[in-house]
Amino acid sequence: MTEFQTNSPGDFETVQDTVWKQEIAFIDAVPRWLAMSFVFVVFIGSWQLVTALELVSPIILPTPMETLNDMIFVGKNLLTGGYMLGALWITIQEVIYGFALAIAIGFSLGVLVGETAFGEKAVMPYLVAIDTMPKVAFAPLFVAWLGFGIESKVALAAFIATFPIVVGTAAGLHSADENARMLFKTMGASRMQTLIKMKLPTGLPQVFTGLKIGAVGVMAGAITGEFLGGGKGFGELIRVAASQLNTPRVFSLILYLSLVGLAVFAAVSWTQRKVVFWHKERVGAGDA
Amino acid sequence: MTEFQTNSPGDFETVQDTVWKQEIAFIDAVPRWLAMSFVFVVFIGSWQLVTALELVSPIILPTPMETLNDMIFVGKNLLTGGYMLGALWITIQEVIYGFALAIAIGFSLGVLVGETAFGEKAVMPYLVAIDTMPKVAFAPLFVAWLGFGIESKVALAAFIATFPIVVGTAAGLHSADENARMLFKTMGASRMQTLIKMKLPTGLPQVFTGLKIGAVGVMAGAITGEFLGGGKGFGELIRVAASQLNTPRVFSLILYLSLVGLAVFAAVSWTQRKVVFWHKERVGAGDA
Amino acid sequence: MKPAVALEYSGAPVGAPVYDLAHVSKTYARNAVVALEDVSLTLRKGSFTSVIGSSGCGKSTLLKIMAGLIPPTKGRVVLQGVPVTGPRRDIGMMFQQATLFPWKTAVENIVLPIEIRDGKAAAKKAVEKAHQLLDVVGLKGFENVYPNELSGGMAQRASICRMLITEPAVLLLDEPFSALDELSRDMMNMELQRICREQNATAFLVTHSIQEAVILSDEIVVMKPRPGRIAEIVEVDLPRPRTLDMMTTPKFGEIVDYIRGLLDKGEDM
Amino acid sequence: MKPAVALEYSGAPVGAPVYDLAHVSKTYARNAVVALEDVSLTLRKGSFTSVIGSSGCGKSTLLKIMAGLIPPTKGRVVLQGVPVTGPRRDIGMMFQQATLFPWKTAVENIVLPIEIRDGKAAAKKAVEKAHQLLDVVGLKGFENVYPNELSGGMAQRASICRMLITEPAVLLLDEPFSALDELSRDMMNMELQRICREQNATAFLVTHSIQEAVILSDEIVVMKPRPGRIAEIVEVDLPRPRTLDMMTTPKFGEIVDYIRGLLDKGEDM
Amino acid sequence: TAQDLRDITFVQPSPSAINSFPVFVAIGEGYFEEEGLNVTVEAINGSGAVLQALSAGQAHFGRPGPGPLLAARSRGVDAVHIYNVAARSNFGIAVPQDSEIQSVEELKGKVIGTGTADGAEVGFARNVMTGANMSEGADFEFLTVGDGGPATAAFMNGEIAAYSSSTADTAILNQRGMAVRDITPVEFGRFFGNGIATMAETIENDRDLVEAWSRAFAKGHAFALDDANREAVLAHLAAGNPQEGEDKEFQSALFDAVRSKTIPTDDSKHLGWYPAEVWKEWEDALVKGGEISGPLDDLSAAWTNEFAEIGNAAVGE
Ligand SMILES: Nc1ncnc2c1ncn2[C@@H]1O[C@H](COP(=O)(O)OP(=O)(O)OP(=O)(O)O)[C@@H](O)[C@H]1O
Ligand SMILES: Nc1ncnc2c1ncn2[C@@H]1O[C@H](COP(=O)(O)OP(=O)(O)OP(=O)(O)O)[C@@H](O)[C@H]1O
Ligand SMILES: [Mg+2]
Ligand SMILES: [Mg+2]
Repeated sequence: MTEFQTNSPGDFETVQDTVWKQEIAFIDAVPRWLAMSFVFVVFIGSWQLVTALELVSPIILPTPMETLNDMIFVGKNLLTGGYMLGALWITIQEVIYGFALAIAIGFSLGVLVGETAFGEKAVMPYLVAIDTMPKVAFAPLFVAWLGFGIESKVALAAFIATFPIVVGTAAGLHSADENARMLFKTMGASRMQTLIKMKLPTGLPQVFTGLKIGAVGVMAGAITGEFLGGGKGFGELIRVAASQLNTPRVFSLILYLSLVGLAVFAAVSWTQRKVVFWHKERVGAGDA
Repeated sequence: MTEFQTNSPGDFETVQDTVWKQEIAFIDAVPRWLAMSFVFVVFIGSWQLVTALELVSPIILPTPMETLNDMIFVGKNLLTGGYMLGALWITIQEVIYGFALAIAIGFSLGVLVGETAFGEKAVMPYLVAIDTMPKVAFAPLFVAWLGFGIESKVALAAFIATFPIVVGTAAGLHSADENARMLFKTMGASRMQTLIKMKLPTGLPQVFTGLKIGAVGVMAGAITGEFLGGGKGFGELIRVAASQLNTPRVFSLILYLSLVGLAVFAAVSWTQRKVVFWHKERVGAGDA
Repeated sequence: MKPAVALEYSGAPVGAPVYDLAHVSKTYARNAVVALEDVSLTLRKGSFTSVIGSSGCGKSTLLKIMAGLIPPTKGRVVLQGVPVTGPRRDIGMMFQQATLFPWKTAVENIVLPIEIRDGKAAAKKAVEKAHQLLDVVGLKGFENVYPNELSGGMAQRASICRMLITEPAVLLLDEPFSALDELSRDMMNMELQRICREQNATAFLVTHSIQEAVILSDEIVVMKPRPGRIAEIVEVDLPRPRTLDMMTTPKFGEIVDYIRGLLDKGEDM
Repeated sequence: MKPAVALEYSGAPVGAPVYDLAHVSKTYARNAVVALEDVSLTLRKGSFTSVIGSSGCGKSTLLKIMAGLIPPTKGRVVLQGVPVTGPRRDIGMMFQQATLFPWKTAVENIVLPIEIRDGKAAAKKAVEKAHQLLDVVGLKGFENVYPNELSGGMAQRASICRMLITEPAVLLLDEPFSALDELSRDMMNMELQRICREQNATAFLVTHSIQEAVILSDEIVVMKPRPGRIAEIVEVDLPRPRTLDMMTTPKFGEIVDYIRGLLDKGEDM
Repeated sequence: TAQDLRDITFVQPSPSAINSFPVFVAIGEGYFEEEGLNVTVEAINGSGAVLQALSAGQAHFGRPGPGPLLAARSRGVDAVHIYNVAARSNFGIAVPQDSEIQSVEELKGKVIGTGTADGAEVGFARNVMTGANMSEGADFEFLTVGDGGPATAAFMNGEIAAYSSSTADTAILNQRGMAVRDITPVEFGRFFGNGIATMAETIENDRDLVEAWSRAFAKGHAFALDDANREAVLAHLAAGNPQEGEDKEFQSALFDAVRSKTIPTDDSKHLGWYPAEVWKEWEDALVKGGEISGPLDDLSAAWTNEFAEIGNAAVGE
């Protein structure tokens, strides 16, 4: 039998309130800015250390300082509407269009795969097979058909981002439970209605997992596209800088690029919070 | 008020059984081999058409026949233990180790991100930022630290496959419902116990979504690693063939590679079915 | 099967047969549990039938088979002269677990069947009716609340509203009032009776409350477990409409006791 | 608050106070619903207290506050002389929704609290006891079945076993028997009484069945809704141990009627 | 015996064995072994990566282009070219066979495609165009089209009029039925291309190694230049890259194209010899193109002919 704590009762007659708050573990209580700064400092610190100890050649890894200086340079160019801004804008367009395309295709295929046995049995294996293939093989095809404009990069970006969305959507459609399915059957819902009004909302958390991974993939896809199929985007600037062994520039460019990636990811996360409002994402022990 | 069907009752006195089966829509009833063959035929058919109409240069897209011939050649080499077999084996090793590493790291980070506010607020943004960065920038670092052996490719493969696993795991940890959380609290479960015995099992479907996407990513990562960091794997063969515009070879090699990808993906799917046995993945209208 | 001869009988349901079950059996393939064995049953138009039986004796299974949600292993199920071989629109069903969708408010959940049957516009028009139904079940003021802010009993009551909104001709109810207090339950029983009479609906109710079964039903199907079979079908000859004060009449007590007796025996069977 | 003077009183709980609630209020921030207002209550060691009140009057909320799962907005909760400011191990709680984990069999679900408290080895040893408990609740033969193969009432009974296995000193039960038939319910009531007596446990039971409340309790807390408050605390002076045939005694009927009266009034308050 | 051999890594910027044929011939003929070296070849992605691998100490020798080497030097990486492999430049500007364009002057107002692997061909093309008195932007445009497939696509879509690429790429296009014609004026052959490089540190601390390497390499080079050895050479290349050796005709044609560019323009000089004045020209071109920010402090430290001489001396033996 569970042992009682030994304080004698009655001691608390005078206690007025035992209103309490969910205990929040230290690790969860750290404010965001502090936590981020901490990681930042650790990050930059080790980077500085690696370069200061000359563990690695400066043409492989620049120092944080060099990178910062170059970021200021690049930043100025961007702010004053220099050529880099144009390049960044091209890449941003590729990312946006690519993501939109990936969402449209990935979602449709995800529904096909998640909803029909045909999709699951016959389409999915091909999707997996295609997605494991190195994209270099397709870059020439995209270029041949779509040219060197942003179209071919959009296609490649979408290509890479599609698969996670397919997997997420398909998994989401499987997550509805027995009761909900039965309920929809008794309501005489058509397959389409069951899909749209029940399975999809239920599966949204999984769909968003796919979208988040896709959001990051689309960035990689656009840059890969620019590497393989040329063009005038940010990836091209990176490539040129890399071929010139201008590593501070390479790093400063990719840091700017990662801000774009963060923005896309943040947009997806924000949408998720708005759309899946009933599914409170709760973190840590301090959840009530 | 719902209208009744108009058959007069009593007609069915003689009916013995109305044992029925879940109606399976045509699209779900097609047997796997037929469905796969159908997609295959459509696939190869359009491919054949594109090449037959010379919509694209043979240097960019070989004909299915050329590719098949080359696949036979490559197949022979593989079966007779030729140089390609060695290369394939290297790549398979990279994929296996890379995936294992990605699972270990991705899962740990996923738990950190999904379980602690610190992870979510401070670590995740950095993961997103790093993952959006083009991997080319890191390939030299990996080579510098890990050399030309499979280690550097394993690292890059793991790098690419980690992120989906992080996102999947973190999302999975958020999927436990209020009741289960409260139940664990009343049982006096520690945070660790709640994590391991409740949140993780509950979140497994999402974890597997991440693993599936990662399984495909790890393949791409290993090949990217070989493209950028040398080595003697299958990616190297593809690169040689591509640089020589030997497109039938490129396509036949990547088709073989995609079989490896399929195998990895299938292994993950199989594991999911075994591990998440209570979460029947049901497809189509024919679910009971 | 012993008929309910012990009770004077008057006022059996006289409508045309609506449901006709003959020799229905169900074995769950997964664990080879025989949930139902040779269940035969006829429900007549406008009648109210209750099922009572110990936990696990196959009541929910029976309802699901009648609703065409799961196929029987053997036997015949005919509804309105048409064999049941899948879910049917002319049925309103309420499940044992109240399943409200968390992304919809109470009212949105309630008009969902209308939305599915007749589209969004119709659903919009049905909001007024949903409000009325919520009012009837005592949930006025909770129209726009999301399900996770409702108590257990409130969620159950909202589910009832969802079933009622389409005014189905046949109601299948699986312990619809289990989370309600006696008072609300009595009130809901009377409302249910009123609605069934108004719409001349045929009702089939799973319950664990003998009182509830007796006050509502024309016939009570008493089941015994393992495998689930019908022990007896008891006819309740209390006059219609039933009122709550009938519960204090000796006849009511008699029937209740008779059924309790059947259930007691069922345990050893 | 009118005391239960109408009833002769004899046999109040005499143990030391275990739970002490004073002026507990709870307002849900999200929708500003006042779920509880100024609830004061003392539970004594070994006593059995029931809460009864209409659906949505705050019973589940009260239990969650007592269990330290959600904080009160105002007021004091002291358990065993220690303020409750979070979940406590000395409590066994059963929720209104039976939450069994689908990846564990019935027995595995039941020994889970042991596994969490004392580790895998202890859980393994507790399997024997889990079997006994399953037997007590009539689930012999379903030990290794997964939850989705159980009926509603079976799942509820398995949850009860899970709560009982740690032999907690304080039991908080939220409508634990709502999905059970009367017979099983009566049987479970007697088992619960036996277990509480054996372990000298303090029990706090939410129920909608006045009969159940009366047969089990030393005190019955009658609540009225919106906001949830205590209408009256009725003491039940039936001798211990209670037996099922006490339910037919006039005194039992008197108390039941008295409480029904309180609840009826509660509706208009 | 094999155990006593020293393991040496050589990195090349592209996967083809033919582009680094002297190495494979030297391996195949056992020249390295004679010097006590066991050479492993790694193919990575472009000259930049080659220099990164060298500076990281992951490789002992590499075959970067002169442009990237100067860029690396300008960033404080003391890499040194010790053997001029592509003495006659391994770059060229090509147009489709049936194109009306006959000379670089006619490229005015056109778009010139450039590859992606190296970045060196851009510098080369700029040199050529500057030589024809044209400047980027005003008179012509560069468009990065990547190598192989995309370049072909660019030609076929008419998106580019000419393609600045490596000799090998041009040969490959021809072999694959995309007939192209090199219109680079002969004098630009002086802009030598990729050569063998190592770190100054290696030269200083491990001089014996560099000498041993150079001897074996030069012997391999000389062996391959002798037509009598053709069969053996192709066999060595196929051993180094079996896939490349599968199509004999293709391999042979590619080898010819590459080999022809390795013979010094000034035939009075030995194999691997570097002309100092062209280094200066390269530097100017890079400064003009912005690849490096200004002239190097000591351009002459970027290369040495010393080891090529030692190598050539060994050939005679
Ligand atoms: N998580 C929540 N957020 C907001 N409001 C809530 C929440 N939980 C309960 N409520 C509200 O608090 C009130 C009391 O709910 P509670 O669940 O305590 O009722 P109850 O007495 O247990 O009812 P029942 O008998 O139906 O289970 C209700 O009005 C309900 O709408
Ligand atoms: N999906 C299932 N798979 C396997 N067995 C099942 C399944 N559903 C129910 N059973 C079994 O069938 C029997 C009847 O279950 P059912 O749910 O019909 O009982 P019930 O009468 O509704 O019980 P309760 O009153 O507890 O809800 C039980 O023994 C149960 O274990
Ligand atoms: Mg049931
Ligand atoms: Mg409740």
